[in-house]
Amino acid sequence: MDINYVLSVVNSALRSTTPILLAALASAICTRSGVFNVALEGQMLIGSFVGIAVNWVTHSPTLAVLAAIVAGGLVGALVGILQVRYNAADMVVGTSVNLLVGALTAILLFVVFGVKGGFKDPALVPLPKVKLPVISEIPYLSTLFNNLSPLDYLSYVIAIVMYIYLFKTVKGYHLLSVGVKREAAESMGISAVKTRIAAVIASGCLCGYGGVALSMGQVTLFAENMTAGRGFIGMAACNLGKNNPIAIIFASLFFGFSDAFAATTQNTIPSQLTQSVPYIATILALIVFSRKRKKKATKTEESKAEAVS
Amino acid sequence: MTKIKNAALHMFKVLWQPFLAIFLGLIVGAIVILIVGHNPITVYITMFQKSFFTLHYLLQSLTRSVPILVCSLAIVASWRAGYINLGVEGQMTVGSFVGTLVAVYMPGPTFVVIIAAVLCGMMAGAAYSLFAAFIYDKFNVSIVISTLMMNYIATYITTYFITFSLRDTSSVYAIQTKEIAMAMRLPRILPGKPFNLGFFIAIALVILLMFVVSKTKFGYESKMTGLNPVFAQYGGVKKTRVMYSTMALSGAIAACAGMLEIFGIKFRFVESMFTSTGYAWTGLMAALISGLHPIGAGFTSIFLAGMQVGGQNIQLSTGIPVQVATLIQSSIILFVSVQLFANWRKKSKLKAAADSKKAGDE
Amino acid sequence: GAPAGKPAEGGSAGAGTDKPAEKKRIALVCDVAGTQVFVLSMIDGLNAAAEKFGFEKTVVECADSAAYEDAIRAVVEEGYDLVVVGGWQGGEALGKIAKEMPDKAHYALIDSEVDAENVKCIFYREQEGAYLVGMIAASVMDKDQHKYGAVHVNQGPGSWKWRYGFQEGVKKIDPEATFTFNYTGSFNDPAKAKEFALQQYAAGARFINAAAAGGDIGVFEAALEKKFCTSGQDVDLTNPDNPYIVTSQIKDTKATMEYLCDLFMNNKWAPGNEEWGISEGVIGAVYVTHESKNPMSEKLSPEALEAVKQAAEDIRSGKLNLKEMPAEEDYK
Amino acid sequence: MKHITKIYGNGVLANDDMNLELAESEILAVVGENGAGKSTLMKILYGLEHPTAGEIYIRGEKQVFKNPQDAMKSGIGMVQQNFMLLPPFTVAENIVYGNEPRKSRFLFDRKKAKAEVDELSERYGLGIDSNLVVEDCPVGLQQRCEILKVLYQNADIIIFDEPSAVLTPQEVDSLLDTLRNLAKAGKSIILITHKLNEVMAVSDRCIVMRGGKHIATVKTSETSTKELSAMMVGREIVDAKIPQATPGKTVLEVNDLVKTGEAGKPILKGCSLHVNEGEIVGIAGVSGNGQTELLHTIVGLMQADSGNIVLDGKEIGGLDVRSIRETGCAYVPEDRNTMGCALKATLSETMLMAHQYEEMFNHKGILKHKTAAERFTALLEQYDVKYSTLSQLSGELSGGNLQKLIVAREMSHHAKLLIVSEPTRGVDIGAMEFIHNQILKQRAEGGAILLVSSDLTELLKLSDRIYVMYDGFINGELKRAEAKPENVGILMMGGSADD
Ligand SMILES: Nc1ncnc2c1ncn2[C@@H]1O[C@H](COP(=O)(O)OP(=O)(O)OP(=O)(O)O)[C@@H](O)[C@H]1O
Ligand SMILES: Nc1ncnc2c1ncn2[C@@H]1O[C@H](COP(=O)(O)OP(=O)(O)OP(=O)(O)O)[C@@H](O)[C@H]1O
Ligand SMILES: [Mg+2]
Ligand SMILES: [Mg+2]
Repeated sequence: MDINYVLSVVNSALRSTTPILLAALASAICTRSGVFNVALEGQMLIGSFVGIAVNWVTHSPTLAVLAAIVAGGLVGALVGILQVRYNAADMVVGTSVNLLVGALTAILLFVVFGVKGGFKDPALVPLPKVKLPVISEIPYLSTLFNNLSPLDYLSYVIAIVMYIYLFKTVKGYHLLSVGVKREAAESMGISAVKTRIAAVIASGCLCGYGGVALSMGQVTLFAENMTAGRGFIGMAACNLGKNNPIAIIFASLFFGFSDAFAATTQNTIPSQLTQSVPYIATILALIVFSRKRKKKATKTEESKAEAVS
Repeated sequence: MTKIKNAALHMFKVLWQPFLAIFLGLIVGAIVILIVGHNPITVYITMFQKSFFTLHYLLQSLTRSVPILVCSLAIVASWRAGYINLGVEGQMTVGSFVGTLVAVYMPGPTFVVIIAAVLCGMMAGAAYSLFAAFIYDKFNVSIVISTLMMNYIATYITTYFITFSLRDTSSVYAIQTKEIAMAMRLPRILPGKPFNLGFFIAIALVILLMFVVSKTKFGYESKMTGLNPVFAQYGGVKKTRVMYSTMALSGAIAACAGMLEIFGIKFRFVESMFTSTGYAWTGLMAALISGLHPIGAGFTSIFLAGMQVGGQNIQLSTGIPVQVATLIQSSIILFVSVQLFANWRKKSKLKAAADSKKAGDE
Repeated sequence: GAPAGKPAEGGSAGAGTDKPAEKKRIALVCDVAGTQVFVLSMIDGLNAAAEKFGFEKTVVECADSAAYEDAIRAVVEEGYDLVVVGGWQGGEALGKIAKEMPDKAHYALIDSEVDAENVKCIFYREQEGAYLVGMIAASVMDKDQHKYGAVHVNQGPGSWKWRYGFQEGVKKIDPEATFTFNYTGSFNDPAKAKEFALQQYAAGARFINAAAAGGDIGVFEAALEKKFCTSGQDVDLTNPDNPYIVTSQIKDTKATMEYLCDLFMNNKWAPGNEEWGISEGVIGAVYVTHESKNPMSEKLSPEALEAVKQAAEDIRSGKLNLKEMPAEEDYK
Repeated sequence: MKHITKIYGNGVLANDDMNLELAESEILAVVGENGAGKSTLMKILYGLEHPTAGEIYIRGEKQVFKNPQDAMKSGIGMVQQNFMLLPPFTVAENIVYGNEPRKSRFLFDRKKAKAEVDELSERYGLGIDSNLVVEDCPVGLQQRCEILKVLYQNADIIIFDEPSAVLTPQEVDSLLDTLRNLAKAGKSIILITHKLNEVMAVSDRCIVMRGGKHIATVKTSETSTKELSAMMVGREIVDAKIPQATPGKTVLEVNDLVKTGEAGKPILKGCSLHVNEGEIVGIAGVSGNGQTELLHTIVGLMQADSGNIVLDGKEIGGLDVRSIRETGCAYVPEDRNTMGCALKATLSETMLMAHQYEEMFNHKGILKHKTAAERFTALLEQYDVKYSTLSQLSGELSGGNLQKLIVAREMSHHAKLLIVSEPTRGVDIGAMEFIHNQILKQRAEGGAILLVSSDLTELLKLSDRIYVMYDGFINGELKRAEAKPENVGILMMGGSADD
């Protein structure tokens, strides 16, 4: 394997990680506020679709990204209201919202664009690619950071901002408190219902962003169900990252890389086996890391606090 | 007379909310149908005719309900004890794969082979589920996540085998195993209709599980573990044993779901036969909507299966895109999930009070 | 029912409506139209035939793998005279039902073969079209480049036909060729397909064959960005906006569908399987066996095209035989 | 508060035309039976519930509290019966919760929070380490944390709802000191309690409630415990005379039990004790000194590292809970809500626990629901538990009734050894008397009883022999005659009996 190829696989993995990272962050903010959100897939898909639709109408990638985020947020609001306000079962809401959005986007594709399956048009404006000032001159690094859109870079910033929000700000503290003990929050006048719905809406926005990073960052088109399970992978990455945005970055990268590198062996190993590698790797990683945490927890009292804050 | 009236009133009280939910779901669907340029009334008439109100389609709905129903039982078995098993799809895949292989390749008298196939299949499903229980027990790996991941693994690995070493090469394209022998297939009830004994086996499983959860010590102990594991342990219930046994039971039932589909309808294991159909997920919704009650799950499964069949069949005379049917189904389910809560609002308030009590006294 | 694009036409044949007895009814049971372009093209064929012969038609798209059996039974139950199943996913179910109810309807299967006397199966030698595409691929390649790639959905017998034909075709012209294949594992993952194409490009591949169903558009996009050549499949996917799609394999399911309707409506129906390839005119490649309204890429020289056309002729005449394929495991 | 009436959604009349006045620097006690409406009245004052009728005036101004925030703004704070703390966060974080000091508008200034909390705890002499994580704090500290939280909100009126129910005697003492200090500092305090000695010790005035009604308001200096309890219950409570115990042969013998917890922290450092037939043996000790762990080791919920436990002549160390229970052991756990029941289980399910193996209820793995229902109905009747149906959820019972149910369940084992932990926590005087009588009855029938209670009065009243636990070992053994609050207190603090 030559080095350029390896770097380009890494580069691919970086790009493919973005939607997963966003879904994982979305999952984390919900889990932290005490909501189990399974509708990530649907929230992403609507973002993918609306991004492309708005892009097609306005020719403005910025507007498209914003619209995708709003659309994701709206689906998030639906999920949040049903699950939090009306206490509907999370798995039921999540599963049916995923189905609903899948069907809705397919129908809209047909109603709006008059096509079935996928929509691609030269009129669609792709997201600009970031040209890093110095790095794009250096041979290997340029391959590594080639062809990444601002959305890719921004997603890491979002993870860091989310970390700061959760653990350093007052609002974040309130969100955590709602997830820890709802009555305590309510006794201090912090509405658990509002906080949780807001968290689910935020997760919708994050997913909308992830979806548009897929449909306008990685490619510039929409295809039915193009999220292809990335929302669920995001849930796993969130779990692997223990709901901590910084750890989630690494968990998502871990998944992205094991997927990308397993695929490079597809010509020697049957593809059905290589495709299962990232899932097996995730389970193994969960085993390794939870074992570590168990040990650590017995060692010091501080680690407990660390696990939460 | 008043008795009848009261009974009717009671029925109304219990049922008006689900019906309202269905009605609202249909209204959402109607809007979409209008948008795509059809008449909602004709579409809905077709949908009902071609799901429950014609013998052929009724049987089709019942046939389709079998794997969904049995999956919902698998969910009930594990979720009642508090173990969030999302891996029914993987367990049914692995279990029925093994069962089919035994049925196809094992020599010997039919009867023996059938028993062996069913047992091996159930054991395989149980074992697959137990792995998740094991890594939860030993390494604290969330069952939700591990079982979810194992769905993908099950699909890929079984596909690997049926694409290569175990493929039935008599078909050019199809990725599938050989067929099981004629004598091993579940007998049909009416000639010319695929409706078969499997449905009655599924009903028997409902009754059996109902008996287990409500009448046996095992059912009692698993429910208590689900409600409060500390309480159960205090009463001498072995938590890990309950976990392993309910997860194994769940996996074994999931394997049955797959095998009923194979021995009753498909007669062989076909690539992605359980992923594309999503039986496990429909079953999950049925189980949750009905509050993890086996009989409720049974009825809800049949209802959801009918909706799928009706949705699929509205294309027959209306030419509506198939996704519209999916949209109608999912909006009905969303409304149902909310409406049922309204019924339980009082209860859940109590629950919240109880939770706060519990939290405070720690 | 109404096929894609023409919803207003549908919705008249309620089960209760009395129809004149002589009006024939034909049903197509297929995969969800959209990702699989050849399904759309089958539906087009049905519509065209219905226009021509004036029969009543319906299309039932199957949302999942279990729906095929239900759908076939439903259309038989509804009294359709001819049931056409498009795609191998429904083959198994069709064979079973045809054996069970031989007198209830006529049966046909497109794109697969099934072991039942009364099912007319039409299947294809896709490898022949893939061979032509392979030759074109090698022709448009710079002389110092020998790496070829392809993105498929699954690694199975279905894609093996394509991969085999493509490799043979390339090697006819470029014996030093090496190949990289990747599989997306999903019919709907253009993003992944694009990443695979980009990786293959980085590994040196300069022609990447797109055969990943809904993923194809992802490969095309990569081609446009990296300026390597690629090809489509099933229908003419060449595109004036993307000059890098130098050709497209043709699997003319529209013609197949029209042929079946024609047989049926003109009372020429006879069961019996048919395997179609280039000689039957339904398999081929754009510019070689099939015309295109889009201009041909400049990279493909007339001489090279002539050689490919000659190969097509050889296949037609039997001089070049691709009917027998080695198993994937045995292929070097 | 004037003419407060509260009718709950389910039709319960919880408060009926209640009046209440509170002066500056005053400690006002509110007493009454379980369900008398004390908590409801306070919840109304704190804005958690809305009165059906009636008004609230603060310093002459009429107030309407929509939520606790409104009440807080008017200077009212409440330490609720159930702590409203966030277990995984530090004391400082908890105290400033809701009014966090900020840096640059959004950021949570944890340093400043700590400084402010330290200053505040200094000022009121509540010595508390603000860096501790709440879930690692003993209950007493958690309560101080709650008090500081109220003080941090600048409350002038502080409501305490049964603050001593979960505290050890030492903690109670320090709580009462705190209350006095707060009053001295100008705060007005409302104290709800079931413990009349606390009323006598700190309050200036006392309000008695019964059935949602105001019964009497008395100056504390002009009344007695006896008078108060008579007013509360509506009849006189006579302290039952406890007959002499006649201990028989040894039922439980624990030898040199050692247990090391997580992180190598020793929990039990060689405990030995024994319990005889027909004898109540008490274990005194400040909670957190290993009592819970000792009991859990005996009943099999925990395994000791070394030492042996003999029950009825059989070694039970290392056996599982069920085998130990079947050898002859029943256990009333200290925490009824987390261990004693499942709040979402029905009453009959809750009652069945640990009986499901018995032949009476179980035939080859199949439960006999009918027998169970009959038996449980009789038992609940006998124990005077107020419930509507057996299929009602346990969480719907009031605390006192739930406690009686659990006691009934465990006593119906007629086990050779009955372990009882905190049997009357948060239970009113009437129910307390009942439970005590049941325990004594069990003793009279020859049962061996091991009693753990943080209520020293209860312990001294019931126990024939008392072991005092300190820091994981038995720091002394006292006979009924020798056991006095003073010497038990010394032993509890780690001193020796000779001091
Ligand atoms: N949320 C509620 N909904 C309905 N009824 C309630 C509710 N809370 C309390 N009650 C009823 O109001 C009455 C008064 O309850 P409250 O909690 O005020 O009693 P209490 O005096 O505090 O009792 P305790 O001494 O046990 O704490 C009880 O009889 C109870 O049945
Ligand atoms: N939300 C509610 N809805 C209906 N009834 C309630 C509700 N909350 C409490 N109750 C009823 O109020 C009664 C008393 O409850 P409460 O929690 O006040 O008990 P308690 O006597 O104060 O016990 P404790 O002193 O242990 O807290 C119970 O019988 C319960 O059924
Ligand atoms: Mg109270
Ligand atoms: Mg109370």
